[in-house]
Amino acid sequence: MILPLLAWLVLALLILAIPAPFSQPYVMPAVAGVCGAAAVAVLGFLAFGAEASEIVVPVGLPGASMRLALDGLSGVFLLLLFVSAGACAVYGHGDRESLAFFPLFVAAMALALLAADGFTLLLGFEAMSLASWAAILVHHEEKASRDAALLYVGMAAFSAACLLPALILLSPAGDRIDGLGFAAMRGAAAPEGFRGVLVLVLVVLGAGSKAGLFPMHVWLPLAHPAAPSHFSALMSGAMTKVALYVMIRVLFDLYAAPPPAWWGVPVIALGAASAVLGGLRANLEGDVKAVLAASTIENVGLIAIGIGVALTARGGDLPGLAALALAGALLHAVNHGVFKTLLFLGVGAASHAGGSRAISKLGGLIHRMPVTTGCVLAGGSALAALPPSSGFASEWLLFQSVLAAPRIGGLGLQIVFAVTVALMAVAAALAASAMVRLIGVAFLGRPRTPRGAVADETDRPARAAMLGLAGVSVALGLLPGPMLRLINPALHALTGSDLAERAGLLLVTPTSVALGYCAPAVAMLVGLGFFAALLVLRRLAVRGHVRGPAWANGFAASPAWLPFGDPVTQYGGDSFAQPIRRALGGALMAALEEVDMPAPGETRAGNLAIHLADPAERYLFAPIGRLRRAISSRADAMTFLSIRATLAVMFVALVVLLVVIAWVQA
Amino acid sequence: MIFSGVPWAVLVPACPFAAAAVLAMVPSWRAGAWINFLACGLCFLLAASLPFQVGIRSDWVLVDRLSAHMALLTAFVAMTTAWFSLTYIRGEIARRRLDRRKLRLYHAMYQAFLGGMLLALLSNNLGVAWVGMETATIAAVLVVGLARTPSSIEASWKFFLICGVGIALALFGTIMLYLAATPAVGAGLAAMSWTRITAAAARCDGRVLNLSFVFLLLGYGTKAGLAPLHSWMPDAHAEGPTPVSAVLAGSILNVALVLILRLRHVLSGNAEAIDPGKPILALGLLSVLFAAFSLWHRRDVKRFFAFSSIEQSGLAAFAFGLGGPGAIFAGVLHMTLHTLAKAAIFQCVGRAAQLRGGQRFSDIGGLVGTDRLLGLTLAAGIVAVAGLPPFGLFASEFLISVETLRHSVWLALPLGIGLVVGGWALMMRLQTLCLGPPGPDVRGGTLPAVQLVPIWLHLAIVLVLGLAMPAAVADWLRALAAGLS
Amino acid sequence: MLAPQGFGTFAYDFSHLLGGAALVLSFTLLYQRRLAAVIHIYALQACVVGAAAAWQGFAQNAPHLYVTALIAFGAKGVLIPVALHRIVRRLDIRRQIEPALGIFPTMILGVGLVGLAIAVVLPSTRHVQAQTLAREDLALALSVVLLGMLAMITRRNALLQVVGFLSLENGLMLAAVGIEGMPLVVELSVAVLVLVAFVVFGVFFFRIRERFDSLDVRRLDPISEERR
Amino acid sequence: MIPAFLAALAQVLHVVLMLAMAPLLVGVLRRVKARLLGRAGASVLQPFFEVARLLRKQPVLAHNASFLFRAVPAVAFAATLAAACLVPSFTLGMSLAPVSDLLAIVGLLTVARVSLALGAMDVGTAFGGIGASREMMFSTFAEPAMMLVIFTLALLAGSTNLDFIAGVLREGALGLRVSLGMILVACLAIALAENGRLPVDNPATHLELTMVHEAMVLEYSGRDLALIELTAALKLLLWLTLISSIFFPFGLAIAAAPLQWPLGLAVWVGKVAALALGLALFETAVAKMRVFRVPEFLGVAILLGLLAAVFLFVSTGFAAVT
Repeated sequence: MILPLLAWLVLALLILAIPAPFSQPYVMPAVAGVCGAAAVAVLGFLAFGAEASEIVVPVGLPGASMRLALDGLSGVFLLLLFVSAGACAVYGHGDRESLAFFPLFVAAMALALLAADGFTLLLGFEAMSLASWAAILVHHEEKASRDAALLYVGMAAFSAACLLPALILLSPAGDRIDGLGFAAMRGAAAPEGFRGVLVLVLVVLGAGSKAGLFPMHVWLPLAHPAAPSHFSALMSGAMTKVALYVMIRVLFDLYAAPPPAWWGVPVIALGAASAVLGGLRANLEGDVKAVLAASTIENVGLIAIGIGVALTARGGDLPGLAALALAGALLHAVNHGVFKTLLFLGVGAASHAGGSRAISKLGGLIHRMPVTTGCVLAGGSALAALPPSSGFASEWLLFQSVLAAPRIGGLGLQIVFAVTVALMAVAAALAASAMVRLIGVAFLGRPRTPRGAVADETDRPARAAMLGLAGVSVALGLLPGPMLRLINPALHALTGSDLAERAGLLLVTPTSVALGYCAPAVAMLVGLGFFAALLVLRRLAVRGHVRGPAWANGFAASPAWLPFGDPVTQYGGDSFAQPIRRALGGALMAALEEVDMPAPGETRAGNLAIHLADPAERYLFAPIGRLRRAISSRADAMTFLSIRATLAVMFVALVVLLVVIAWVQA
Repeated sequence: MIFSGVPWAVLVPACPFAAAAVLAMVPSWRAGAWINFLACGLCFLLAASLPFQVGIRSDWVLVDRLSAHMALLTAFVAMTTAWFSLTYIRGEIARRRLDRRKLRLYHAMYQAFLGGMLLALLSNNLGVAWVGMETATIAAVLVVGLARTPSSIEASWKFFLICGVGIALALFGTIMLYLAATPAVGAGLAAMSWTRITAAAARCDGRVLNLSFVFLLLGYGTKAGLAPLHSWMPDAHAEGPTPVSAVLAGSILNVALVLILRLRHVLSGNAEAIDPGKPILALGLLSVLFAAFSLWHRRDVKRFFAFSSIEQSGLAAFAFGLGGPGAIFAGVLHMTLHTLAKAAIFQCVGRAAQLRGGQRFSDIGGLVGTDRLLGLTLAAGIVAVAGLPPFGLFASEFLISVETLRHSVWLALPLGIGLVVGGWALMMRLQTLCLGPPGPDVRGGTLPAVQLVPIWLHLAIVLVLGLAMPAAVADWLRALAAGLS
Repeated sequence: MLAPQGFGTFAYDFSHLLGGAALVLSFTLLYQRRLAAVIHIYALQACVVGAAAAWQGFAQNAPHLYVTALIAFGAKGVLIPVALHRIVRRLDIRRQIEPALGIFPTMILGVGLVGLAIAVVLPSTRHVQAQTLAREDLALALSVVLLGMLAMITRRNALLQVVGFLSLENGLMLAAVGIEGMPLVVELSVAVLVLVAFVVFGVFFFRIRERFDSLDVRRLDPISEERR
Repeated sequence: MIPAFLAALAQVLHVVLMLAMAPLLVGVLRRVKARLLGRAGASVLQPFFEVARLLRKQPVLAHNASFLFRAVPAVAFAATLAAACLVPSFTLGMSLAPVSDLLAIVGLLTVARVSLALGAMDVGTAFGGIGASREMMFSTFAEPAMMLVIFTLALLAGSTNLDFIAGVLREGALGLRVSLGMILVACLAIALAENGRLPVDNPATHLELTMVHEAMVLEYSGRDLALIELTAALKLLLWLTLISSIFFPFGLAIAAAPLQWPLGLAVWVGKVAALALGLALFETAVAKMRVFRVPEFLGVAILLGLLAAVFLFVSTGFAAVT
């Protein structure tokens, strides 16, 4: 009943894309409405048992029909999608440039999530990539946008080229054109040995490159900043999750047999690498949206770790642990989806108002944009996994699953888990640092430009969207239990176990023993402490305060011609990053500081240039690019031949074929 | 009457030939252009009746699903291109690249080209099919060299010599095929008939079949632009007038592929003969890879799309090499959709090149900035050819991939590399062509939207056939594929 | 009439002889360094093919082959060589041929190709009992075709390429007439003649003087020299 | 009913004692250090006087200090206090024991740290930035070490609940283990870094280029500073209590048995005093290290944590421990 409704709503989105190019003002509100309705429907579906269902739609692959299905897993991701998309639509109500692509983007993602056959899945997946590619190109006059879009679309093609074979390997052979139905895959014997491993590799590469898993993550910090904010929000918040959904769907559902336990290890390894590298890059990027994109890499890495642990546990026949790990992954996916959307919207608003995306050109926005800053703080606390935010709840679950994972056994695996724990902690700390840097430099302190000093708070709908998302994020943080209840049907279907008795309204426990994490209690403690402190201060301490120039260890107050103080004396993005860059950047990002210090007496300005290189770019993409160029040149040399040489090629081909024939027949 | 017993289908190739004769005599280029278009329209209407005549298989005429399908497609593309040509030549006249005398030759040869292709498609006789290919080649050569610039002469001479050798080899292969068939169906015309040979394939001389296969594959493979026999294609496409590039890009490749497909069907029916799939598949794969990597370094738009045609043609050949109803279904679908999409692209490129006065990427870059509609249409066309949704080539490439993996995991790797590298290059050039700021000294100008209507028609068909193919068409294609495997 | 089948019959031997003559002429073509002589040899080869067609017409009792013979004699033996001579004069083409591959290696290659042709054709046609005649004739025809191609690629001269193509086409005709009862031979030979005529016409039409060896990307696509 | 009441009573007592003892601990520490250096030193009650003095002063806010700046001391204090509530001091089984999750405690401490760092950034001075950025860098290395400690403890006890872990360890069922020794050393290193003690940071310095924690709170004054000082003291006590209840769990009372409380209290005070003495001795003996040596220092802690886990795996074959 809900599935046909969703199908109609997706169709409605597609139809909304038709008037969109003509800049109709009603499109975005309508999209928001559709998303809202769909979110409510999915919420109802999940709350009332999540009975899986499937329908057939009479379009699709030539000679076959499209199949759509809705179950617990797709429900979770659909819920996230529609909540984020609804908020983004409200936020982007004034958008005229990329209007047509927004409903298409949402519809494509919904299609990918609703797909019950390989063709529909890939159709949605690729359409989603294409729509977001178009959104990146909204500012196609800028070369950076075009370059990012090109890398982006290439990675999208790569990911489709990996996912398709994986799905084909899973589907049973048959002569009929059937679009690789999922039901048939579940019924078929899972490919074993080499072909099974191939499925794993292809899915990790295919879904990973779309999700931003190391080493296929290089496009995120380039592509996300280039798109309009509500697009980047959706790309980071929802689109990467669609890719993770595909990974989960294939590895846990379509691959029918429990895989060998070691399958999880590469996923965990890539996840850990992404988490650390993403966290590090989030500390080094100079573009506020790139910071968030890098942090998406980090969070995707964490989710991938959860998926990997669940996979290992599934192979080790520990359904309870698998459910715990997958619950952590799914909850973090949802939480990250919400708070990252929120952060992108907030940061987008800030960079729009402040006139720059460069972190070191913003600053002091908290005074002019208190609501935005407040929302960013709410999102940022989740990003930094501060209790009792939503980010902490899900990372807590992920940590619990990894802490319990050594039960699976095997010294090698156990050491992997130990290292993973350490790396997750590094990632979490890096995320906190990145959050402090982002908020501290871009929103706090003094304005660095005149534009920043007169920045205006965003308009009312945008604020409403951000406040709504912040509310959702806070609610998810305070009540992770109910959200886990919504995730339960998916867990049950995928692992055979669930968190039913472990996810209470208030308390979430990793095992059935009643010891665990109680977000409301933590929140209450902090709240009590906070108000107690205020109360005590009010009673015992002297009231009021005095304003004066900043102390700064006795530095002089800023001169009159620099009403905001000399902005250069503030810590900027690069300066804040310096300790971490020195400690970790050299090894992981080939960070290089180039100091140009004028000799004493010289009047020119000194300069400090920082060079960074992502290892994936240096060791993977650059060599592949060189290889491609070399092959292209060779192919050119083979093509632009003289007539005589061309004839010689024909002649050789003829002779070779004749020799082969003669040889075969002899 | 003298024509009683001769099927109507004969009129389909006869119409363009008659038109060619008339056009050779009409001095006015304006009238010629209209006659050209009307003749193509008539030809298309005649071809539209072909699906209802399926089953004719005399010694001379063969109307089965494959030939009817391809003939209809060819006639359709020829018709829309003729419509495009109506306004295109006006621009060329204005730019003094063509004059009245040349246009007379151009129109006549356009029809002769079309007639040759239709002849090759609808003939049941190997020899006549060969003559059709030869006619089409000669006509195309004459048109490609029309501009008389040194580069166009070089291109057409290269085209001619290479394809001349190609069709000479094909003739040798035809003779061999006849020789192979005689033990099974006896001497005489019967041994030159596709249907008879196919029916009696099992009793043919397998070893001679092998020999004929080698020659026909290389001969027609040259026309299909399969690597390493493809080097004439980029030059011919780049130098010829755009309408011819548009038709050349799709149709002549298709005709050659259809002949190879029929040959494959014959050989696969014979136990003694080698497996015809492997060589076809190898050439197809080589073409895909070759073209995919070659796409990256191109500076000339039409040459670029010629390479893309090589890639797509190679992909279709690859599918035919795989064999089986699914793969042939996918291959024919791919061929069909690619023809439509590529013709649309060439029409766009032709318009853009006329607007901008050059056909290099540096001339056309940033099309959306000056002519939004044309730029977006071209972008849609490139997206279609790159095999991205929502266009139909996504579906056909999907099906080909499915068949490939069912066939062999290892084949999928090079194919995947080729498709990704090629698609990436296409998207890169999409961004150069359509997006970004237009160059500083670029001529502006926009096109009346009505001129884009046939292009939209093409793209709409590509869209509908890929995502919502009517059941009747799907059944038709499925029966077509089943009949060939 | 004479029975066309079997070894040792006159019909077989004579057609074999003619085929052999064509092959020898092909080798001469490879060997020859002077343009005028090359054209003469081509004319001679065309006449041999014409004779073969006529003989087959007689032996197979297929009068239509006489037409083919006539085409071979008239068009290829006389008209085309004359036209080629005129082109040489008119376009002032250098008379000396510049081989891309030495004569000796070319000959070795040629011998290898003949060996390949025989290796491919003879076992191939073992089963075609009814057409023993075709067997060796076909090997000879294939050799002529391959040698024609070899001639095209071992010479730098554009006109020599054309003559190589023409010789290749002689091989085709040799094959076509050698097969008993092949229909449409006349029609096909006419069609081939058209092709050939266009090639020759093209040389004249396009004023292709010396060579097109420089036909590569550097001349067609000047910008691509400054590739990134 | 009565056990719940006792648990609540213990909890309240615990909080009050933590708050009361925190400044005292700082006073004692300073006094001991002064004595070790041959100075007389101030009274052990000096921190109380300082807090009282600061509470009487109005804070001076920079012109561009935002609401965030003003909220930070209270937030940091509240988070630290919340964490302190969860650490068992003299007794196990307090009211909040079921939620006294180690990860939550670490998280709450992170809240305090992050809020201080944000407060440091708010005024937009170079000192705030230098302190905040260094503090965040330290935590990048301290957190993995801490997480490995928790990992090892969770492996041993089967839970991350601090109360539960302390209970298991108190029973002594696990015996003395090499792993425990290793994580104790790691834990001490982390505690030094977290509390800004020598050799990582010098709580007494006001030399700009070397300070970390003090740089962060440079802009605070008056009652805000009082709260921050109190927070720092509370945090130190929290860490010492944490270490004592995990690694030296003997003498811990049970909340339901109030007769054990006095002994528990005495033992707790003793343990904390011993640890404070050790800290004072250590701090007197070492010099502050360069900022970029700190990652190496904490890297050793990480390695120790990792080694502890591996030792545990090897020594137990592990599967049985769960």
